[in-house]
Amino acid sequence: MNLYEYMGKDIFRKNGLPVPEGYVVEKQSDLKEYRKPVVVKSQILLGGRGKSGGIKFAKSGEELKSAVNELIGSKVRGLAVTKVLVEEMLNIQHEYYVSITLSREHRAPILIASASGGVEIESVPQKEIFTRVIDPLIGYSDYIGREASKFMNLKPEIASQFRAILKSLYRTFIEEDCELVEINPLVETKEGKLIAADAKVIIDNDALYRHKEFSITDPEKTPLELEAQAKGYSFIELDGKIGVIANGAGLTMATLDALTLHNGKPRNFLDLGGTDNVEIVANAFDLVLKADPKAILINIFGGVTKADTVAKGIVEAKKRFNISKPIVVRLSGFNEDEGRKILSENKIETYPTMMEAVERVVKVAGGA
Amino acid sequence: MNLYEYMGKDIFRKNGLPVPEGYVVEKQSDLKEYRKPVVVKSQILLGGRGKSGGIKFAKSGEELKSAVNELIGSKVRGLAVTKVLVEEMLNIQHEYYVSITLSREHRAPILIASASGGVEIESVPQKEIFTRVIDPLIGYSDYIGREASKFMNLKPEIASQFRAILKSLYRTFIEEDCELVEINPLVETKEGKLIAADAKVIIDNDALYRHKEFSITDPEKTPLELEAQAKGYSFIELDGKIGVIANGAGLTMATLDALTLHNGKPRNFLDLGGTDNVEIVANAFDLVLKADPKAILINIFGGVTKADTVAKGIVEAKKRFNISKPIVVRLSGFNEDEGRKILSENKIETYPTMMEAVERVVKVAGGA
Amino acid sequence: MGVLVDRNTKVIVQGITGHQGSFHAGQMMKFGTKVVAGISPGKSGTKFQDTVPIVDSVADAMSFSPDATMISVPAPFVKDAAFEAIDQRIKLIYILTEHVPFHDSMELISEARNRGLTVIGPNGPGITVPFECKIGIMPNQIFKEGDVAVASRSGTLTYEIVESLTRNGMGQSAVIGLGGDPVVGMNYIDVLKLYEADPKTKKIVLVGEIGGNNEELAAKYIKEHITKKVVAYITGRSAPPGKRMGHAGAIIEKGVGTAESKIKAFNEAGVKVADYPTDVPGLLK
Amino acid sequence: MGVLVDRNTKVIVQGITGHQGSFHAGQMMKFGTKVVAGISPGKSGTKFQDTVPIVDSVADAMSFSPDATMISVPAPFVKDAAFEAIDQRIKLIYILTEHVPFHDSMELISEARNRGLTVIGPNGPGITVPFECKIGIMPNQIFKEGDVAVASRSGTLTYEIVESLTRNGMGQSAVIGLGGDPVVGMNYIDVLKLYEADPKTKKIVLVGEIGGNNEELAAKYIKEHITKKVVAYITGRSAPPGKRMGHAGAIIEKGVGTAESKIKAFNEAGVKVADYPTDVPGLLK
Repeated sequence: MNLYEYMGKDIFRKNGLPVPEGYVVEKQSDLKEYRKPVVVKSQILLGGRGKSGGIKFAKSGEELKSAVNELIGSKVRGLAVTKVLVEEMLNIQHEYYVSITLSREHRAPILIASASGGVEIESVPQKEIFTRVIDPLIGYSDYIGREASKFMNLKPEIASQFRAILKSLYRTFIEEDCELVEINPLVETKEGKLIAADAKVIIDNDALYRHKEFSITDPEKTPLELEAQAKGYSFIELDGKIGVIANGAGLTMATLDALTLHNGKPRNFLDLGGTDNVEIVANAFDLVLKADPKAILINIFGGVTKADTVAKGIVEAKKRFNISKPIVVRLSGFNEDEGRKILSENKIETYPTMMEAVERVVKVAGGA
Repeated sequence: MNLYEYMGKDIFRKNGLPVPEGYVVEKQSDLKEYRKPVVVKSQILLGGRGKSGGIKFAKSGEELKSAVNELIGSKVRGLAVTKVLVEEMLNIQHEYYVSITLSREHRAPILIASASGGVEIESVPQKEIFTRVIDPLIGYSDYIGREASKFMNLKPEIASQFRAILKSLYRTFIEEDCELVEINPLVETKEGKLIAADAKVIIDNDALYRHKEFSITDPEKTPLELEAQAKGYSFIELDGKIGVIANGAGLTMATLDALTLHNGKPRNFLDLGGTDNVEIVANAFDLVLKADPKAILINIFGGVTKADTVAKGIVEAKKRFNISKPIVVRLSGFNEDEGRKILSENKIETYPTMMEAVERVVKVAGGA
Repeated sequence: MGVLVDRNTKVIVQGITGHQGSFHAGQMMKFGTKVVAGISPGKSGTKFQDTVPIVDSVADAMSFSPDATMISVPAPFVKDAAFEAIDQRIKLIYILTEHVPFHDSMELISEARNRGLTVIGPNGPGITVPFECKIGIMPNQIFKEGDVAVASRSGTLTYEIVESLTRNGMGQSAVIGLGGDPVVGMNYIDVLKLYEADPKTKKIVLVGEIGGNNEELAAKYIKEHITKKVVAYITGRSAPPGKRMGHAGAIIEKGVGTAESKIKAFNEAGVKVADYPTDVPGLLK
Repeated sequence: MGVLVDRNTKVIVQGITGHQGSFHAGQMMKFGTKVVAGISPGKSGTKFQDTVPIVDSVADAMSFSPDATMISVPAPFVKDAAFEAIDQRIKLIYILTEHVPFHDSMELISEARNRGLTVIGPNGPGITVPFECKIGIMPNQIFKEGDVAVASRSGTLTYEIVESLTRNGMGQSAVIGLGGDPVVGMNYIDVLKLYEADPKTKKIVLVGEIGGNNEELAAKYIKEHITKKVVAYITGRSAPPGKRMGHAGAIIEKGVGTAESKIKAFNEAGVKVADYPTDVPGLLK
C-alpha cells in the first residue's frame, strides 16, 4: 500500500526522522496564519509533481491562499488533488537520495544512497550509487552508515546526522513492515541540517493486519477495487471490454496476456484464488458486472478450486443477476466432466482449452 | 542491578505483563482508602520474606494500618524496610514458576518454567522443570510457549495467557537488558487469570547507560560502595580487618583468597583496574581508609598499570591522608624496579611475591 | 533420490486439521507421499484419516524422523511454525500459506539458510516428483513420469503447463513451484542447480512472471551454467505498470521486471520463450 | 600454525588511535605481531607509528588481507565494530573492551558462530603464542617459549601465573584469556579442543573463577576428551555469595558457581587444583 507524502511524513516523525514543519489542508479554512515562506504540495501518488505544476511556492498569505485554491480540486498528472501539504520552505544547500527496499534476489533489505538526489534514482549513474544488502536477522549497524557516508563524501557533521537518519529509516522499514521507505530529496539546508523533504512509504499489504491505522482505504484503489478488497477478491480494473474471472494470479495474468495477443482487451483482473464455495464464485460475477463488460470470460484450472463448484457458481450467478451478456467458460482439472455437464445443461458455452475460450470471447465481445 | 519487587512490577506493567493492583507506601499518609483485602509486602532484596514475617495480610483498614506500621522501620532478614507494597489479595488456585535468564554455556537466554511454583526453583525436582535455550538472533517464538505449556499440563485457557506472558517476559528481558526476569509465583487465580504475584528483575550493570531511569542508586550497595561506584572503582565491603587494593578482578580475588588461607580477613575488595594515573591510585586509599582497616595490602601486577605509577600513587596517598596504619606492598611487572625504588625511598615495605606480602600483612594486622 | 524428495521422504504436516491442510494431506497420501505425522496443538492422540498420528508439536513429531514438513497455518502464524520446524532441523520446509508478510519470510528464510535447510514457498504449490512424492497442492491427475523439470512462480499456471506437457506425452522429472511472493525460499537459480545435477532431468521449463529480476538472473545463470535445454514462459505481458496482479510478486515498478525485459534476457541466453502456455511442449521438441 | 595464530597472522586494530588501542598496538608490534592496518574513521591517510596505515573502515582494511582484528572501542560501540568485522569475515575477532552489555555480546557471538568465525573476549587479555604473535594486552616480558598452554578468565591473574611458570623455567605454547564477562566468545571447552590438537602443547593450565558453570563443564570435558596433563587454579574461594567481584563473571548466585563446586569437579576429573597461583608450576611437574 502506497502512502501519501503526508502520511509517510507522519510515520517518519513518529520514528524520529527529521521532516519539515507542516500541515495538511483540504479546504481554505484549514489554513493557518502565514508566518514564513512555504511550499504547497499536491498529495498524489505519482512522482514528477513539480514539473506538472503540482507544487507551488508562497511568500505571502495571499500567495498561500491562491496556491491552495489553485491546487485543491485540480488534476495533477491525471489525478484529482483533494489534499495539499503546506510546509516550511527549506534553504537548500544540497539534495541527497536514500532508501531502503527489498532485494528479492537476496531476500533481504537493501540500502540505496547517493549524493545525487532530487532526481529519479534510475537516472543517476551506477557509480554514484551506494548499495548495501542488510542481513535481516542482524539489522542495520552503524558501520554501514560510515561506509555509506564515506562513499557519499559527507562532511563529518552531515555524516553523523545521516547515520542517525539511516538508523531511524531502517527501524521504520522494519517496524512498519515496509516494502519501501524513500527520502528523495534528503535536503541539506544552508543551516547545516539534514531534513526529509519528501517521503515515499509503501507498506506490505500482507502485513496490514499489524498496522490497523493504515488499513482503512488504499488511496490507489478505485471504488470498485476497494469493494472487491473488502469482499476478499484480488481485483483490478483495466480499460478493455472483456470481463475476466480466473483462478490463480499466474493463470489470470496468462488469460489477460492471451486476450491481448488475440486483440481482445480485458476489462479487469479477478483472481478467484483457491475456493470450493459456490457463493464466492457467484459474487465474483457481481463485481465484474459492475465494471460493465461486453462479455465475460471464465478460465478455471481446477485444483483446490473444483470445476463442478465453479460451474454451480456460474449457473447461480446467471440466475441471480439475470445476466444476458455472453459468458464463455473454460473448465479443466479436478471434476471437469461434472462441471462441463452442469454448464451445458444450463446452456452456457464451455471450451476445454484456454486458447479456444479466448478466441471465442474476443469474437462475441465484438473484437477489440 | 537487582530491582525491588515494586520496580520490577512497574517494568512488567510497562511491558504488558499482568500484575496485581497495588501501590507503594513509605509512610502511613501514603495509604489509600481500604477497599478490599490486601497483602502488605516489605520491599527488600532477599527472598523468604513470608517466612521471616516480612509479608502481612490485611482484611480491614485497621489491619492495613497496623501492618504498615509494623513493617516500615522494621528489619526483615537483617535488612531495613523503608517501603512496602500494598496489593490486592489474589484468590490463589495454583502457583507456577517462570523465568528467563542467561545461559553462559550457550551464550543465550534460557527459559525456565515449572508447574511447581511458589517455592525456590532449586528445590523443584529436575523432571518438573522445563528449560529451553533461545537463539538471541531469533528470539522467543510461540511454539516454545506451546511446548512449555504442554510440559506444564496447562489447560487451554491458561496456556494462552501463559504464552502471552512468555512473549512479554522475553521482550522485557531483551528491551530492559536483563540478566534475570523471574515470576515466582505466577498465580492462577480462582477466577482463571494468570497474574505475576512477585517480580524479580536484575538489569545488566554494563547496560545501565541505556536505562538511565535505573542508574540513580543500586539498592544493594552500601553507602561506601555507592561512593566508590560514583568514583569509578569496583569496590565491595567485607567484614575483615585488612584493606586490599589490587589490580584486575581475578588477581584481587586471588589476593582475598590468599589472605583467607593465611587466616587473614579482608575488609574489602578493590580492583584498581588498568590505570596509569597516580590520582586513581591515591583516591583508592581514600575509600579503603573510610572502611577503617587495621592494615592495607597493595598487590599489583603491572601491565597496563605501571608499577612506578602505583608506587607514586601510594606515596602521594600516604602524605595526603597522613596514613599511619601499616601498608604492605607487592609490586611486580612493568617498571617494577623503579616502583620498588620509589617505595623504599619513602620507607614503605615492598615484597616481590604475593605470598610474602600476604604473610606480612596478616602479621602486622594482628592476625585474624 | 529425486530432486529434493523421493518415495522414502517422510513428511509431516503442520496444520493438518485445518481446511487446506487436511484436504491436501489427503491428496498427498493418494499420490503416494509418506505422511508420517500431523501437527495440531491440543489434538494429540487423535489420528488423521484413521492412520496418521496427530501430535502437538514438531518436537513431538521428531520420533517419526521426518525429512520434510508442509506448513499450512494462517499467515500470522507461519513464522512461528517455520521457526518450530527450523529449530528441529527439518531439512525441507514447504510453506503453502499465502499472504505471509514478507518481513516474516525474510527472517525465517535467513535463519533456515544459516542452518543449511531448504525452504520452498511461501505461497506456492510445492514440489512434486511423479510418482515418488508430492508435497503441496498440485492436482494429482495432471502428472506423468518423464524427463522434463518445471520451475514456476505461479500455481494454476504451472498446472496448465504440466497438463499440456502430459497431454503431449512429455512426462516430468520434477515440478517445483517457487511461490508467488516477493520473498521465497528458493529462487530459479537454486532450482536450476538441482535440475542440472539431476540425472533424470533432460529438459527444463521455467515459468516466470512480471516483477523483480529473478528471471533475468536465471537467464544469466542458464547462459553460464546450464547445459540442458531450457524453455520459458512469461506471464504479465499485458499488465499495466504499478498495478499489483494478484499476488505480491506480480508487479512492475519503475520499469523494472517487465515481461519484455525478461523475454529479452531469456532470448539472449538462447532460451526460447512461449507466447502461450500451450506452446511450451512444441518448443521443447 | 600455532594455536589460532602464528608469526604470519595479519592483524588489524579497530580503534587504533584510542588510548588503549594505540598503547597495545605498539606493544603487540614490539612482541613481533604483524599489525597490518589500523581503523579509525575519519583518519584515513595517516599512519600509526609512521608505519601502519590507518583506514576508515574494516572494508577498506581488507586490501591488507587481515586474519584477525583487535577491537578496542568504547563499550557502546563494540557491537557495531564486531558486526563490521563479521561482515568482512575476519576469522579471529578479539574484543579488548570491558563493560560490553552482555546482550550485545550474545548477538555478536551468535552471528560470528553462524559464520564460522572465532571471537575471543570481550573483557579479556587476548591471545599470545610466544614469540609468534600476541593479540591483546598481556605484558610482553612475562613469556617464555615452551609447552604449557594456559586458559584463563582473568587478566592480571593470568600474568601472575604465566610469570610464575616462566620463573620456574616452564615456557608457554599458548595463552588465551577467555574474558571475565558472563558471555564470551570462547569457553574453556573451545580452548581445550585447540590445546589437545596443538602438537606443541604438552600440559595445560586452566585458571578459573567463581560464577557460572563453565569450569564444571570443562572438568567433565577434560575427563572424557583430554589426554594431556591439566592443572587448575580457582579464585574467589573467599567471596561472599551474591556479591559481584569486580567483573560481571565473578558472582555466586544461589549456590551455583562456588569455588568449592569447581574444585570438586576438577578433582573428580583428576585435575589437581592449586591453592595459590604460585603453586601451579609445582603441580605441573
